[in-house]
Amino acid sequence: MIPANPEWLPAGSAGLVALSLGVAVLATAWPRQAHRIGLLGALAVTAWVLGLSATFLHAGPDPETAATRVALGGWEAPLGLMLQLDGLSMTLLVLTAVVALATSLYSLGYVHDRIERRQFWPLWLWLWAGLNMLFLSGDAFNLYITLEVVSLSAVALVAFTGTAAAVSGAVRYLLVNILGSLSFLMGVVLLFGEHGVLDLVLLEARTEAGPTERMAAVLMTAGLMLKAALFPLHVWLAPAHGSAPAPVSAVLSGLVVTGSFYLILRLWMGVFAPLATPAFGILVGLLGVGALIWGSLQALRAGRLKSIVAYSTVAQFGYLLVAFPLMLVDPGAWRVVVFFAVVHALAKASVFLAAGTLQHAAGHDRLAELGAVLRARPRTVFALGLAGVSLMGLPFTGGFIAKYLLLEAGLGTVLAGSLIGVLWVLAIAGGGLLAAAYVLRMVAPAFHRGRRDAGEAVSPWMDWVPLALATVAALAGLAGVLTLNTLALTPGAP
Amino acid sequence: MSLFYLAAALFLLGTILLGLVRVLRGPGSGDRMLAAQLFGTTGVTILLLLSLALEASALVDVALVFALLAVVAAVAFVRQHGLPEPPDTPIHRQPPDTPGPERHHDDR
Amino acid sequence: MNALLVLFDLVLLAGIVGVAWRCLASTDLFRAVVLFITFGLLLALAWVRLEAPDIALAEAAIGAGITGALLLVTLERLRSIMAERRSGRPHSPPPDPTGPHALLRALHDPLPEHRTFLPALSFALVVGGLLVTALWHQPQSVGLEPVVDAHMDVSGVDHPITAVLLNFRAYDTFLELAIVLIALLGAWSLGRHDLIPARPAPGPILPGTLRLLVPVAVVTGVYVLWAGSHAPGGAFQAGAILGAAGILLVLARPRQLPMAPAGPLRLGISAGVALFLLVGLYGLAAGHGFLGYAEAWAYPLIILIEVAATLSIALTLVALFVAGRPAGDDT
Amino acid sequence: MIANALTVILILAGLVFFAAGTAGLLRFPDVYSRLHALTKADNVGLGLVILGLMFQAGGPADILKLLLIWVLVLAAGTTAAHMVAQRTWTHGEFESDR
Repeated sequence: MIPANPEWLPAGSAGLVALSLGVAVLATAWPRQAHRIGLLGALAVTAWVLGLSATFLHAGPDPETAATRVALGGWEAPLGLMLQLDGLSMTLLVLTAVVALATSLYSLGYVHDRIERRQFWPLWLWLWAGLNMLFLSGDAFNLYITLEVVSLSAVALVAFTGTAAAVSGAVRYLLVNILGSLSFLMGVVLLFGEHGVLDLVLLEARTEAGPTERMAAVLMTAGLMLKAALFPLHVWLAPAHGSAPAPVSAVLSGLVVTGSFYLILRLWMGVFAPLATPAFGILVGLLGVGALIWGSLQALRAGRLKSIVAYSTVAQFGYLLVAFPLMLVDPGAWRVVVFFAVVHALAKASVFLAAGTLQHAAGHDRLAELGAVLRARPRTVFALGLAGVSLMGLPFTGGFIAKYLLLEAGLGTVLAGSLIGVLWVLAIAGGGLLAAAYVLRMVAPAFHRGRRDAGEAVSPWMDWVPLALATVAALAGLAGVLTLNTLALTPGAP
Repeated sequence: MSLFYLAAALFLLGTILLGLVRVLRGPGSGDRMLAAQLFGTTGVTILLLLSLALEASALVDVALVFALLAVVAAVAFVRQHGLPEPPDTPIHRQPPDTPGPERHHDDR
Repeated sequence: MNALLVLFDLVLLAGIVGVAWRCLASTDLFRAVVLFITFGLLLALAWVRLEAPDIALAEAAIGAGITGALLLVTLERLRSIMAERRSGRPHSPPPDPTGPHALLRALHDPLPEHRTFLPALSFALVVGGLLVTALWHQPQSVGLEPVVDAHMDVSGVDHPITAVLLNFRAYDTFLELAIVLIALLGAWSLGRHDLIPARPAPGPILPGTLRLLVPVAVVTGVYVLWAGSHAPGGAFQAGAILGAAGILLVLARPRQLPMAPAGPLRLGISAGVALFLLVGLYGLAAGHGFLGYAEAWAYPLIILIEVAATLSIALTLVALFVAGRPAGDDT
Repeated sequence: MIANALTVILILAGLVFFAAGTAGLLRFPDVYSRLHALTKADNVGLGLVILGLMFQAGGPADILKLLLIWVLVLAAGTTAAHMVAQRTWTHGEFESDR
């Protein structure tokens, strides 16, 4: 085995950006081969990311030096803009690669029409490239542009089927995204006006708790919350998912939304860290409790499979908000939060892919009429159930480890003498019960007696990929220590 | 001198704001389009005056681009694609349209 | 002078806010479109006053040449769709449930009519007030100007904006080009476009004007592109001017223009990003960093990228105006 | 000095036409007469201002650019007025746009 050399990391990060962009450009210019380019590109980018992460883990035992900063074009900040690779971005890059590879393989079966294929693959590859660039960006304005690349291609993919409902959902999503982006941009402008730099590291060194920072924090966080569908700004999520193609839903709920959340976390751990006060933490935590309850109730009421899954995203992101006050008490808890987001992304993507298979087989996704297909497709139902179990947080799944760690952090808060900590613990525990209720709602018809009807034939990709991804999600608990150790290699973070 | 240019530009800006009354009142789309056309010319003039007042010669290029593209909107106004051939009667104000059958339902 | 400038700015500001408000509040779509065109004009003046002539130039080209035409044509298509809906019988061409028509219908489906005025106004006032407070406390920051000025001699060009856009922060510019491209890919994914037959010109005036305007537009586009290396201008502005000229041709063509072949069109719209990426990869391989240039090669490479980007932007804008993807893409 | 005086006089004369054009746009009774009023502002108003500005121009290139702007606006104004009139004639004046 070739020993990993830390000096490869800068070229490796720039190379990842270049590779994913190159694949996207090639597919755009040569749409007839877009699916082949896409498949090869997906394999290449995934291999690159895994190689990069191996090098990264080998290279940096020291968290303070673990961040790799790459000056693009040879111009150092503040003049130029820098890529930044640290434990946090590495973790999310690996997550993106796994989910995106699964989505790509699934799409080989799902988007089979010759003409649709040409439209789908370029947009999807741009979206993936955008996500990679988002996680690698270390510059406030560049973050805005990568967010735009991600949102715009995501909007186009939501509208992709071109039906009135899809377009209507996409237009709503587009408006929400524009509003969110502009709000974020306004915050960037305020910070730039105050400090004259855009680089996140330089900004972090210069910020204090002044009026500009407060306003910028409000604007940027609100914009990102809108994009991340965080309660109460989640109303666009379900309509956007309602008629989006299954692989798009998987990426939207698994990765795009997580990307916005990543950015919130990154900003509050860095630039806005001086602004976080206990009262603010409690406010965010209360929003999280609201999200848990409201999202779960909607998921329990929804009549369509994909709506249930979409609302469960709203509910599950409630955990991430509840974790915010915990992080103020125990700063190290942020790693648990990221781990939870990773497990959620894996599980949610596989649930959506499985739902897509069922929808394709049945021709619709109305839960009440889905029984026959559910009974005839045990493999897909198993994938749905396995990923659902991870969402619920039953023992030995990734979800269990993540929730266990969260609960531990919550109890730590209570022991530290915070009364409201009891509420967080109750919310974390109760959220699992609600999740169990709506997951069971999805799979229960499979166990009723009745007619079996496999429905329309599906390609083997659509049959096996959800199961494989659900297995990864369930086994993600085994990678818990590895993830937490990787995350520890984030400089400046506790 | 630059004071004079600036005053002239301010005067022209005032005429644009006055002319907005025609855009708001209409009544026909032709009236509104004409007002927009006049605003375009006035804008070109303001830019030329500002280029002297602020001593920024690049503004002449901006004025040039405005002048060059002033006709595009008017051409679009007259020659839209879906425009039916002249109808027998002018279209008059229609009652608010009824919801179409293809309206989709949210499941909530 | 100063008092008069302040007065000018205040009048301009009042005009911008007033026009925006009337535009948003308008129940008549055509009136809203004309107000939006006016808004673009006032905005260009505001950019001038903010000493950003580059953006004023872009706003002039986009605002005067493209958005107005785009909105007017969209409005007309919308109107024919609504007429068809009212009369209950399909208008020509037969409705396609998945084409651009679906987009128009979705846009026209009214949002629920809550009484949103007061909440919206109070929200705007609160946010605006907070913003003003934040800006009030802001120091007179010089931003990155001194750093950029210190590096101008190694940037390869003489205009600081171009140096930032194509050298110091070329990555951002690359992604902006990509965003324009993604917008087109999104529009194409919605459906196919069948070219609507041209109608005969209604007299000698329009063709005569075209014969004057299109060559002048091409020359102006090239001039603005060239000016970008030392004065306000550059690829985005030039691309927008050429794109507007293309839109004018599409709008006013008296006879059938041949349909753009799908393959070359795809190559044309991606030429800008492709070339940019190749140059970037070369920089990575040659040790100047991804998207970096050797100092001696900076000027020719920047010009090369800008020419390709101009062509791609112009083509993309025209294709976006035409909306659906070319039919050749479907065979 | 004389150049400055000429510039001021010509620009002032141009402004009069702009004011007249706007007044016509607001006060005249129908599309056709409004169109008549505002093309005067387009052609003569801008023409006079540009004539005035030419006395301040730095060189022949600047003068040519100014002339080009005027020619372009003339063409645009003519075409636009012609086409709006034509459309109004064929489609009727009080066409609704809702």
